[in-house]
Amino acid sequence: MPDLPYDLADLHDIPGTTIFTADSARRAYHLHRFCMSLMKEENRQRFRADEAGWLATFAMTAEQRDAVLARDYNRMIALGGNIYFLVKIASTDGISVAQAVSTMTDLDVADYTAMMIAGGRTPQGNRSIKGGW
Amino acid sequence: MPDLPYDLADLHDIPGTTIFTADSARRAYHLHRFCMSLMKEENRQRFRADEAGWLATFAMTAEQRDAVLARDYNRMIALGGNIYFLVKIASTDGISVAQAVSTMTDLDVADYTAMMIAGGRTPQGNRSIKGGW
Amino acid sequence: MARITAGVTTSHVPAIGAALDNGKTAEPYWAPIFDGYAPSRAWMAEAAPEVVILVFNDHATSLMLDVVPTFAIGCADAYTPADEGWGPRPVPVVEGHAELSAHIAQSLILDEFDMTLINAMDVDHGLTVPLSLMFGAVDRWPVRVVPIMVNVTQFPPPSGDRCWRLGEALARAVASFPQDLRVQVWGTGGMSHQIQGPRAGLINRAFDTDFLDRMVGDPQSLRGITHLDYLREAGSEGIELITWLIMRGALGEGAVERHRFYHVPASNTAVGHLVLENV
Amino acid sequence: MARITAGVTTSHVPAIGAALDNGKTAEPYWAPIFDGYAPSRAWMAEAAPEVVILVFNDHATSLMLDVVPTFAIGCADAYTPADEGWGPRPVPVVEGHAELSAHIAQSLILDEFDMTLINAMDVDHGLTVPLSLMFGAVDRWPVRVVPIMVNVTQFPPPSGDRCWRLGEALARAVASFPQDLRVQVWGTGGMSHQIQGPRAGLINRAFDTDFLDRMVGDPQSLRGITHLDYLREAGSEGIELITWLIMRGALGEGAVERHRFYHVPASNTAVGHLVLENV
Ligand SMILES: [Fe+3]
Ligand SMILES: [Fe+3]
Repeated sequence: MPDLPYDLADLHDIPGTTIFTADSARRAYHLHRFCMSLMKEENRQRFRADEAGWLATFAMTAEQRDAVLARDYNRMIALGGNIYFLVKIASTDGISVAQAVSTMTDLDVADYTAMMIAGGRTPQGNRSIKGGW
Repeated sequence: MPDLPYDLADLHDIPGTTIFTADSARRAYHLHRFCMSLMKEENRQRFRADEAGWLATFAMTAEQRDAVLARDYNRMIALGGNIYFLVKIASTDGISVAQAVSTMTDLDVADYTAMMIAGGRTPQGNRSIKGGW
Repeated sequence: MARITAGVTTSHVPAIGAALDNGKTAEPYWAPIFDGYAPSRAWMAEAAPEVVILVFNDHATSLMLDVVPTFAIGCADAYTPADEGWGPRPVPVVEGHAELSAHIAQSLILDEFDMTLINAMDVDHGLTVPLSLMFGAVDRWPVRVVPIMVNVTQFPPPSGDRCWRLGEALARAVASFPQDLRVQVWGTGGMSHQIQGPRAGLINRAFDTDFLDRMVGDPQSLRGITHLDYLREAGSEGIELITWLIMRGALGEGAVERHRFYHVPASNTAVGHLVLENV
Repeated sequence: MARITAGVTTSHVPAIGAALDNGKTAEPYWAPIFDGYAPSRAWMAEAAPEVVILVFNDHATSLMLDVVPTFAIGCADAYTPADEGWGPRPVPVVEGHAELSAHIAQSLILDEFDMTLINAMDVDHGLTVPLSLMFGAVDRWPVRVVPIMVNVTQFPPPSGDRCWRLGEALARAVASFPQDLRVQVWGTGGMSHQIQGPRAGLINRAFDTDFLDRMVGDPQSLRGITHLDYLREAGSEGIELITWLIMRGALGEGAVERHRFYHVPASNTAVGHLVLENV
């Protein structure tokens, strides 16, 4: 491993943020295959018609399947998922990316939208867990 | 383009040798898709049952299709093909790589095999067209 | 001889594409954004590039599942807009410039960048939204495109410094292409945004405006920004900004600013845009 | 700490796999080859690596059509032997070491190698024939494998020098993996051969034996061999030898020779084989 100008461990010091790694990609491989299946209209229809049935055709874990059914994006991310794959579920649901994203935060979609129009979430206090800055 | 310790033009100075480039790959893309289709037994059977019919399902050029039907490997290479794709045709035909390879040379398969056992084709005179060395 | 005449940076927020495609550009939420790009569209009509080297990141569309390249270059004749989950964008197919792509790929690999060549792929909003912003709604894109994709999603992406040096190598590659061509380099993505987890919605205006300032006045200093800096300061998706460094490395030292625009928000994202011209 | 204990180079001729799979190893044509590897199989039983980093080139099996990476690394839990046109080889599935793959991929990218990560792929004779030569016919491969694929087919491949430096970076990557593991690095492909065009059948014994000598006695000098040299001297497929330089760059300066074998022909190819041990 080469020398780096920062400590890799600090990647886990960012509040409310998950770093997507090769290990995440491996854990979420089949979850992600499902997400990419939603890039075809016929598969979106299959999923809408029978969510559990379509999910059962992918070798994901039971936890991942349940997180999809619950639309629990934070949980999907904890189980390895990356948001660029996962938003294809939101698109299939016909909701905006911002609406899906708001469900991961402490705000409902109206308050989230208002926060964004007011300039977004401040970086103040949101950069470091241990430092609090 | 960086400076190189040799002249790129000399890549075309090697006797009886075609350099496979990004341009070749583009010209042969559909020919190569056909070759890779032969990595499934069901497709090999389809091809064997109706060579022209299976070839017609790929958007290759008429010259490429005719070269496949004629098993003219030199011609397939002139039309962009690379041998690592093309040997899948030989495998489908149930002949060895060496047998397919011999058809590109001045030797029949028996003489080609004998040449290999005797130590192979000499590099002497086979390195440079213009230099003759 | 081909030459790089100008560089463009821009965010590529998918909602901007949707607003365009659904005729919402005059709505109060969207109008400021499309107004912000109006001078660039006017400038573009003058600049009239023949090819755009469009540096972006694929969003789990054609890459990222089975294959995760650090740097990839499209070598196809055409790229079809992808169905990202709500049907393909109703925009023209993107025409490639396969000869220039092949030349650039060769030059970059001989220059010791370990490129991945992509012979067939669909392209997502990361490529088509910038085209829409710069050319508006058209029946045919007025440029051919050489797509360059950078992994910014799966840790670790390439360093900002490696991106800068790829840009420099890109300039050498273009300069050695024998045909006369006006080429622009675009870097798309950013600015600050995060679309995952409880911190989603992060916007760092101070970071963004400083970054825009330095793109013009002190670009070399941007090479030292680390992955950790980007993630902390600009959000987990703000690291798309490294695509801008490829553009900036490809442009000359003395490139001059023609236009700048910054706006918050478009959906979850801070929109940043620069037009730089080699003089 | 993981450490690289030894390196192996070997040709990976598909016909060798077919001879093994069809019980022809005692035939006069094949017996000298399998005899030539017998000391290595005995040595291997002693060396007992836990992981092999197996550097090879894909032969239009999982790569090369849509995606042509310069350097790729497999990050999967398992790799299935591919159907290359005559049904898959009847050999065990290859178990990966996904944690070590992920660690190496991260380390190499941070070290400024622009790797492509491959999350799912089948593997061809380039990977399975060397396993067969070193382990014989087994029900389960006694090692886990980290596959590294190098483009040697579409011009331009990486330079030999870049391969050597990738090997050095590989050594840094392995040395920083926290788990205790005996790791070998194998470079497969070569030696001289050409399987295309009227020059097919080219064998350059002088070039090959000099290359083997220098792998042991003066490996640094191999870094300067150019693409043109390989193509002229070793044949259009002989350029697979650059995979050997990754192995050699990963091994220590003072690695000692344990076994060497050279034979012509196997099908169209000169077979070359070296076992080097870090002491
Ligand atoms: Fe993006
Ligand atoms: Fe090979």
